[in-house]
Amino acid sequence: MSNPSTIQSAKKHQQLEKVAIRFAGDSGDGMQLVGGKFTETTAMCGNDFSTFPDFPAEIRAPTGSLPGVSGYQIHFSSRDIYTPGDAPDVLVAMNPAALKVNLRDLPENAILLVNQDAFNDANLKKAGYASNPLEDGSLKRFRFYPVPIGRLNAEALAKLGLPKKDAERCKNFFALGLIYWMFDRPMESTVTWIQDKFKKVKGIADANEAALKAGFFYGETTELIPEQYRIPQAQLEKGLYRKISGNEAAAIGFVAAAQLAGKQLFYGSYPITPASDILHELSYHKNLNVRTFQAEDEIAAMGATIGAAFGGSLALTGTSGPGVALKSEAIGLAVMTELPVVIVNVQRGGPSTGLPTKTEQADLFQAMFGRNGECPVIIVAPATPGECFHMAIEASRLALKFMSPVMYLSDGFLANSAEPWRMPKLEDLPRIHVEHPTVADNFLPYSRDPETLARPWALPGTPGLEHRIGGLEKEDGSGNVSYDSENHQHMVQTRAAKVAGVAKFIPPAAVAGPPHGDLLLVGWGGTYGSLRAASEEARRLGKSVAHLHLRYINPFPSNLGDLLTNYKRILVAELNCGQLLMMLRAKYLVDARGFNKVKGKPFQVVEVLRAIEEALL
Amino acid sequence: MSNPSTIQSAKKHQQLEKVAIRFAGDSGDGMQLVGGKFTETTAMCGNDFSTFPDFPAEIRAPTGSLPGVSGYQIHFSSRDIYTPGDAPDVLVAMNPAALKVNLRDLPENAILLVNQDAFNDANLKKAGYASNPLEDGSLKRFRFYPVPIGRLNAEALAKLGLPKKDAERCKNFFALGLIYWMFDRPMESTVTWIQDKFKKVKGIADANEAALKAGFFYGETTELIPEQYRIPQAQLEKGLYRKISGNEAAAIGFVAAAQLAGKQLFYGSYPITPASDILHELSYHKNLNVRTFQAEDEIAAMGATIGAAFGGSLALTGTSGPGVALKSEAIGLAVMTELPVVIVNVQRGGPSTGLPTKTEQADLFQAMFGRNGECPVIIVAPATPGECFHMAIEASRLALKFMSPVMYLSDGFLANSAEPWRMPKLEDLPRIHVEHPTVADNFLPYSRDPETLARPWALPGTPGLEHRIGGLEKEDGSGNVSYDSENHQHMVQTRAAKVAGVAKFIPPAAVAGPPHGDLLLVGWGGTYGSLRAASEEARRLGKSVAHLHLRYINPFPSNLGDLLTNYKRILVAELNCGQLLMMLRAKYLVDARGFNKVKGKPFQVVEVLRAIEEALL
Amino acid sequence: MNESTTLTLQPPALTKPVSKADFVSGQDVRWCPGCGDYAILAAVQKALADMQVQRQNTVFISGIGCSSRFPYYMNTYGFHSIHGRAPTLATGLKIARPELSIWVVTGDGDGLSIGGNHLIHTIRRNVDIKILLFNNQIYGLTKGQYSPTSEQGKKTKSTPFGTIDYPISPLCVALGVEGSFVARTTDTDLKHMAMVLERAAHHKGTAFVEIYQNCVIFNDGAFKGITEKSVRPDHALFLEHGKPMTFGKDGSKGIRLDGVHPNIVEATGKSEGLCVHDEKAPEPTLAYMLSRMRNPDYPVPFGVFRAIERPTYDGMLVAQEQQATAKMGAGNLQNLLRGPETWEVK
Amino acid sequence: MNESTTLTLQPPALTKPVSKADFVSGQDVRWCPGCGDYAILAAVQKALADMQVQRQNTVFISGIGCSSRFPYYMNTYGFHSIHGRAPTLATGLKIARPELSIWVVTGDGDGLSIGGNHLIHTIRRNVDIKILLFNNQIYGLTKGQYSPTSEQGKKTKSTPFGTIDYPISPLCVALGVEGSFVARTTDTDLKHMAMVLERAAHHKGTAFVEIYQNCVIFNDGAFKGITEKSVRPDHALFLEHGKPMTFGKDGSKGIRLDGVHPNIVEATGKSEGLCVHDEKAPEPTLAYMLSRMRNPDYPVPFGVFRAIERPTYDGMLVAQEQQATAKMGAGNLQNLLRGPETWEVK
Ligand SMILES: Cc1ncc(C[n+]2csc(CCOP(=O)(O)OP(=O)(O)O)c2C)c(N)n1
Ligand SMILES: Cc1ncc(C[n+]2csc(CCOP(=O)(O)OP(=O)(O)O)c2C)c(N)n1
Ligand code: SF4
Ligand code: SF4
Ligand SMILES: [Mg+2]
Ligand SMILES: [Mg+2]
Repeated sequence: MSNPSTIQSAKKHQQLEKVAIRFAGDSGDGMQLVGGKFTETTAMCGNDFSTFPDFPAEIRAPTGSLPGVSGYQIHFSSRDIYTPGDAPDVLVAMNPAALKVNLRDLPENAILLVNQDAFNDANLKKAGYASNPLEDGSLKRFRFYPVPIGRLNAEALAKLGLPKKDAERCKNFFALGLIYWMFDRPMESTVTWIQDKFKKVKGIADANEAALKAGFFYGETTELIPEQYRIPQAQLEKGLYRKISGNEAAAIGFVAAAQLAGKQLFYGSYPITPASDILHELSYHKNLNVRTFQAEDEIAAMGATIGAAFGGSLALTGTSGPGVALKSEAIGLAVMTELPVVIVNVQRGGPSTGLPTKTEQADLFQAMFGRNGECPVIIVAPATPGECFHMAIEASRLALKFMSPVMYLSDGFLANSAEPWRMPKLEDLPRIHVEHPTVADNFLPYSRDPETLARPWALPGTPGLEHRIGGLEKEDGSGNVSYDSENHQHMVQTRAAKVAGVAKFIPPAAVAGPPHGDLLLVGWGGTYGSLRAASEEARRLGKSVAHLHLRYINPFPSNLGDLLTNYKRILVAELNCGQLLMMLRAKYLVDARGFNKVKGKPFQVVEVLRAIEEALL
Repeated sequence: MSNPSTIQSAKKHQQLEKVAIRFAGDSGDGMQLVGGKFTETTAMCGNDFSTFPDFPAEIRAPTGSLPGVSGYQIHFSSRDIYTPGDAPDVLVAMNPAALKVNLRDLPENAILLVNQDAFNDANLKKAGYASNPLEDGSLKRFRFYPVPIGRLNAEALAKLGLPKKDAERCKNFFALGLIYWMFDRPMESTVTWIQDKFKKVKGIADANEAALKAGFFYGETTELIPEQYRIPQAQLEKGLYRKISGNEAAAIGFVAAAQLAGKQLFYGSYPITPASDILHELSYHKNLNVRTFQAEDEIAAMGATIGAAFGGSLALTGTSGPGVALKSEAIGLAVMTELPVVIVNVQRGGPSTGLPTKTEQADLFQAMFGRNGECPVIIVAPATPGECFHMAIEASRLALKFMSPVMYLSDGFLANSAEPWRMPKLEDLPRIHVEHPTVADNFLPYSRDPETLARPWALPGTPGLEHRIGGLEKEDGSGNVSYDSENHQHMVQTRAAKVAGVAKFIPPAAVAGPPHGDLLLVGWGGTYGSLRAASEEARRLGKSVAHLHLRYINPFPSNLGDLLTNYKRILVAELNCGQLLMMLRAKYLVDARGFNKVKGKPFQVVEVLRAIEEALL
Repeated sequence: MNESTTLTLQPPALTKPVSKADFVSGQDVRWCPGCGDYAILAAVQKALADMQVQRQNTVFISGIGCSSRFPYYMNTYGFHSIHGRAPTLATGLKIARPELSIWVVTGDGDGLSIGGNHLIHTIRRNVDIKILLFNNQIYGLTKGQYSPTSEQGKKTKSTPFGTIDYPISPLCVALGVEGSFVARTTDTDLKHMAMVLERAAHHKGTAFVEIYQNCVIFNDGAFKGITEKSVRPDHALFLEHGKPMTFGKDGSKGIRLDGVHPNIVEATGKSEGLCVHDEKAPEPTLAYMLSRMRNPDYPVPFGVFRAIERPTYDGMLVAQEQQATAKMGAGNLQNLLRGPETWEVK
Repeated sequence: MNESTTLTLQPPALTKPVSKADFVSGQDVRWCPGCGDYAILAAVQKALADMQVQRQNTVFISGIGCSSRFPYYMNTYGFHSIHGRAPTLATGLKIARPELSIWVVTGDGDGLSIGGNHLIHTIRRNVDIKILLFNNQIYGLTKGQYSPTSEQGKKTKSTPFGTIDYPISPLCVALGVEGSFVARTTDTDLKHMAMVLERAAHHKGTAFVEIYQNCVIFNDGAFKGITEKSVRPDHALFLEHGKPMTFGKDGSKGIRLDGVHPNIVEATGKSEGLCVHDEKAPEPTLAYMLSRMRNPDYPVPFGVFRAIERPTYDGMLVAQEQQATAKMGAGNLQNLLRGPETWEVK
């Protein structure tokens, strides 16, 4: 946890362990861009980091308005880091709206850097300020630095003779330059990037570079900002690293899975926030045997995915909660026809359209139960952006091994949050073994592998294996339509047993912390970072608290029931009203309690810590 | 429970308490028709009864084939009756396929009446009989009466000069006549019906009448069938009765609800088995302010229902499980916009297309959890065909009172099963009070009734109340779009609290049987009859068993938790893999066990009884 | 049969006149600066005011997309529903409340991709609602994937190598299911938009209007080559009922038929032999032909392609209800409960 | 670009010839006796045998409905999917396996009601699949509700007072989205069916075929007035490419155009001035006009309305993939993992 007090009494080149910076401005102000650049530089400097963008649902709400504010937070450290930071230690606010929206997150004594030129009457009004906060003393509890960024930037670029509007657009780089100076970071890689990016319009490239440097030199030369900080390199595991977000990691994870299985990757999808980036990413990889299909809707995407699975592809679809709702009938068909498909749900705030750009974990019930009839699917959930890669391979492995749909529950936080990722070596990745029958003798499309209960995956094109499947109940073995009541019971049980049997082929659940103790903190999916940080902190404070994070939710790891008995209390923390909680209580009959938050935001470490403390009372 | 032994040593006019008769034949043989006629006559004779048709998924599978067999069972009695009977005491089999399909249900010593003329080589082959069962001695364990119905019927009609094919079509009435004789029933009402139904083709009317009478007289004159039985009148509550099936009762229940609320009834639906009959029934009632809309699909039906609710109708949609899957995104919209809609799910065998004509209770999870986000709806489930009427009014009342979607879970058994129904007096039905705001001052579309948390239902057309709603998260009070995190948490909790608060406005759960004891048998929905009969039988056998049947599933009645603590063991019987079971275990942390069956068929009383006995071991 | 729409358009004498400002909801408009949606919003508000429409009897229903935020900005009743489903809500509402004036606002993705089926079924049923499809040939709200109207080869977020889908023409689709009112206008021509909106408002039955709309962020200038002042004369054809089809500077060019095939001919001065626009033709073939004309081979037609009268769904529904009630008598709940056959237990 | 379909139609020399019986799956056929589906099944089996199609490379995909049981009876690969979604499965399968020959079987409810959107999007993309729509103008499987093709006023289970929906014409819908192959045939004319099926099979792109199909149980005789031998000459128009449109006994009547409007004229002996069928016309206007001709005003056209060549979706997909690979080189997983920027921790 980064605590503002750590930078309270800073002097020149004070050394810090970690810092969280938030860049906030208008959607058009380029905050995501400079945030990203700062992150890259941070990565090069060898820090561990975690980032999280927070952008508005509107493409570009009216300039200067509250809904138009776009933010980007980066938390970086010389030690392991798990979250983008509860609250910023440094806030850069490019206009009054950005200040207003973000101020409530800002702890006392935090550094507040404001573009004072944007605080004119028009903008103040748009943000709903009655008086100018820069002048009314309301910012006194922060280390507050008003900087005339607009004017300084204009002056710095004056000699370049750019149109005023173009020049003004560079002010984000001025701000970035200032922050670079403040954290003693090199500008080279950003300069290179600027020159490359705008190579076709040299004027713009030079202007952005000039703005960046002007910001840096402003920090260096003026006495306004007294402090400069250094965050030393982190002790990361050796290896080649890249920055990766959850959506990127998922996308390339599925490409890798297909390659590891020697399969074509099919991705059928309909754009939806926050899942669209997976479609965007995959649509590039035409030279990697990836075929993407932007369907007319989610139902078509799911249908096409089933069709591709029937044809022998590693077949994937991706969407968010409302899209899963639409797919649910067809997912039932995939369960009945026992075809290997993976459904990615990048969860967002619900119900209904809800909060499309916000994060939530409230689609677990939908994944488990959101279909007609007894209709079990395998469910996995990656815990960190980087893990999105590995769980993509896991999801694919399970789908192919068990001839079953697999639901892959990511969320808006994982999707957009980024962290350094140590690239795996190709040879360390597990091959996925897939077999297709070719012998016509005694071929039965619903015969079963005794170990996994999977049925054979006979592909169209194979002579002699012509067969027909569908959504009506099937006779075990032959796969013929069957209205027989005993067969129905048998098949319902078989489908359930097949999914339950997955437990034998997944790693057991493991706790971080004491194997027995007062409290077990249980979580799943994208909350890993906060729970991990909070439970470590709790142990540091001497509490007997362990953390169990589930990546496999259906079925549960087989040792889960036993693990739960090792702790006096169980606290299940979720960004929903208690969904995993209910499943655990029902299955293991343990009096687990929930710590739940449904605010469209990740857990803060402090609030989890508080919940742990309360649970221990 | 009717037991074949009760009619074992019958003589002329032996008196029986109850009998179950099954008519079985080819889809084209008119078994549903004669079953229905027998039921009407039974009703006139003052018996209590329960009927259940069992027809094939195909419209008309090839004549004589096993999938083409259609059956109709009636259980009637001089005492209260709860189910259509576990197994028939009398089976009428019109052809080899009908015999083959139904024989496995037939207990030893049951009466087996067979149309021996249909047992020719062609038909035997179609039914997959290697040898003729009428001749190979395999039917010895029954009281087996082969009757040359085909030939006798032809002879009886010979003088009418009908085309052979038409004459042959009357043989179902011959069989009915014979059964009428066997159970000493009057033919008058059936004769009247025949003459009325075929009044345009006198020849056909006379032929059917002649066939009916020929069957009756055949029983009377020949010595072949030695027994005749009488089932005395039942002691039913005084009043005017009609026969009613669950779908009929639901349909007219919703019409009644709309009238009681002074509202138009809107029904938007897309045909699907076994729900279509509700659409058929409602589409007749154009003179009762009912508007039906056959939509292009279930999504459109749901959308239109929401639109009609916005307009001020009592808005209803109906479907089965696959249709609910499609509606689930839009149900979320109804939750978010807090509009009063009722969604009827006449459950059928799943998953996927499953067993469309069979019954099941496996969509409870879907009703509870089958949407994205935290998305609670009210859930009710009628327990008997007649109760489908009253729960329709209840569902409507709750939807209107709480401005909330209500899921109404019927099933294929309730839908098609029929029983005598004492018609309620209009004045006994509860008025439903609905208010619409008209005053523009301080109008807030998301202000709330403090008692119910319902928001006001302001209708388009009202001057000054113009407002806008939608699927994005709304600010409480104003209903404006809000991305505020605290508001989101508040609204998620408010929607949950609203539905939870319904518990204050529904009757407490009540048990039949001892208030404390060894075992509580818990069920919900259409299994009532079997559970009731089995638990009564268990008590008769001296066991300490009570039966609790839930009609309100979300929220649970508020006394439910307490009730559960009054019994040593809890057995939850469901036609699924344990869905209510899971909800009870999770909520009350009781070690309830499940008795589950997923065979597309209702519980048999004997199997429930067996389960009770095992649970008591 | 169904005079409801007309009714709502004629305010009772006592109501005080409404102005454009009355239709402004006061909620902050959240489109990108320069988005074509602003012009359409202003045009609709003005058209409703010009027609003296009653706010309380007017409902705007939309799906999801930038365009679908429209209802929030209209001071009428409004419903921002879910993606693609607005026509279904509108249909249900119209059935329940035929006297309301109902407008659907949708986008090329909302209306033609996920919502295509509802669109065609609503149009074929001739439900008396007005559908405005804002066609910007892109998915705006989800930040720039191609839509069913995007031109082939378009590079977008989801098609970095260019789309391979053939685009759909909204008007062809509407005519494929016999739309009774089919028109096209553009966000750049306020007068023309006003004319088309008023025509749509007065049409009894489904009025389907495609509006070319510029998305400044993800597809800027998509219609520049057609609608910009300088090129408009040569690239746009403005349809007028009963008038020969001419375009170009000073009407220098015209459309002449060769069989069912349109040819471009010189037309200065004389209009003989030119195809005469007939929006009332009972058969939609001419309108279909026009709907297929596109740049660069042809000028793009604007205006009312088709406007025929035929009974509306809601009108027939009410009529059938009245007939049935006249024939069977007013329904009686007790009789309904009684059903076909009863017996008494004493 | 996409020669896969042709390939599967030409068996390699070594394969032994297939007969109609080879296409019979052996599962009990469960349609009502007398149902038109039997004739279509037989015709399809025969046509495939006649073309010496390879069973293992052929897939039949259907939705839900009586018609949709079709795949069970074909001894090929088959998928009986869910209501309305067959085209989506077919599209996914074709994308994954362009070399397969894929047939979709659907009904008027399955294909035009719940599945209308997938149908039009599949057709507009020109995915190389063959779609057979069995039109019996009723919902058979659910026992007799009206469908989108049922005539107005029809009394059905769900419309005891008659429908008020205007029917949809499957072919108009297909042409509204530029179907590249659009045809109609009937279950009562085996020879014509065979011809149309073979044409469809050989078409590269989406082939959309409407087949009039009699439902003996719920809509018996729906097409009797058009297709029965005795009335057929006067009520049906058989289209042939390049031939003037004549019908009636001995071709006594013909179709002549007045503008875009078809007129019926006497035609005995002479065919001048008659409209000549052009299934290859680049613009679908003529086909659209034909698709709107219906009894009693016009004879109902049968045959191939339109058959044009244009690149298929799957063909373009593969081509784009090849071009991209040629340009960027074969992909490399390690490079993919590496992403745009890396740094090393030592
Ligand atoms: C069920 C569902 N799927 C996907 C989305 C994501 N989504 C929102 S708007 C949109 C497309 C918008 O395009 P268009 O209708 O053309 O509107 P525009 O933004 O261009 O005005 C999509 C795909 C959604 N909200 N719901
Ligand atoms: C999601 C869903 N909705 C409804 C149904 C019920 N249903 C099955 S087939 C059918 C319509 C069949 O009509 P059509 O497509 O014309 O086929 P036909 O039986 O006439 O050949 C319907 C409504 C279903 N199976 N699934
Ligand atoms: S993204 Fe495009 S369509 Fe959406 S508001 Fe911005 S300019 Fe308009
Ligand atoms: S109901 Fe009609 S369409 Fe269905 S099988 Fe029977 S005859 Fe054929
Ligand atoms: Mg758009
Ligand atoms: Mg049909």
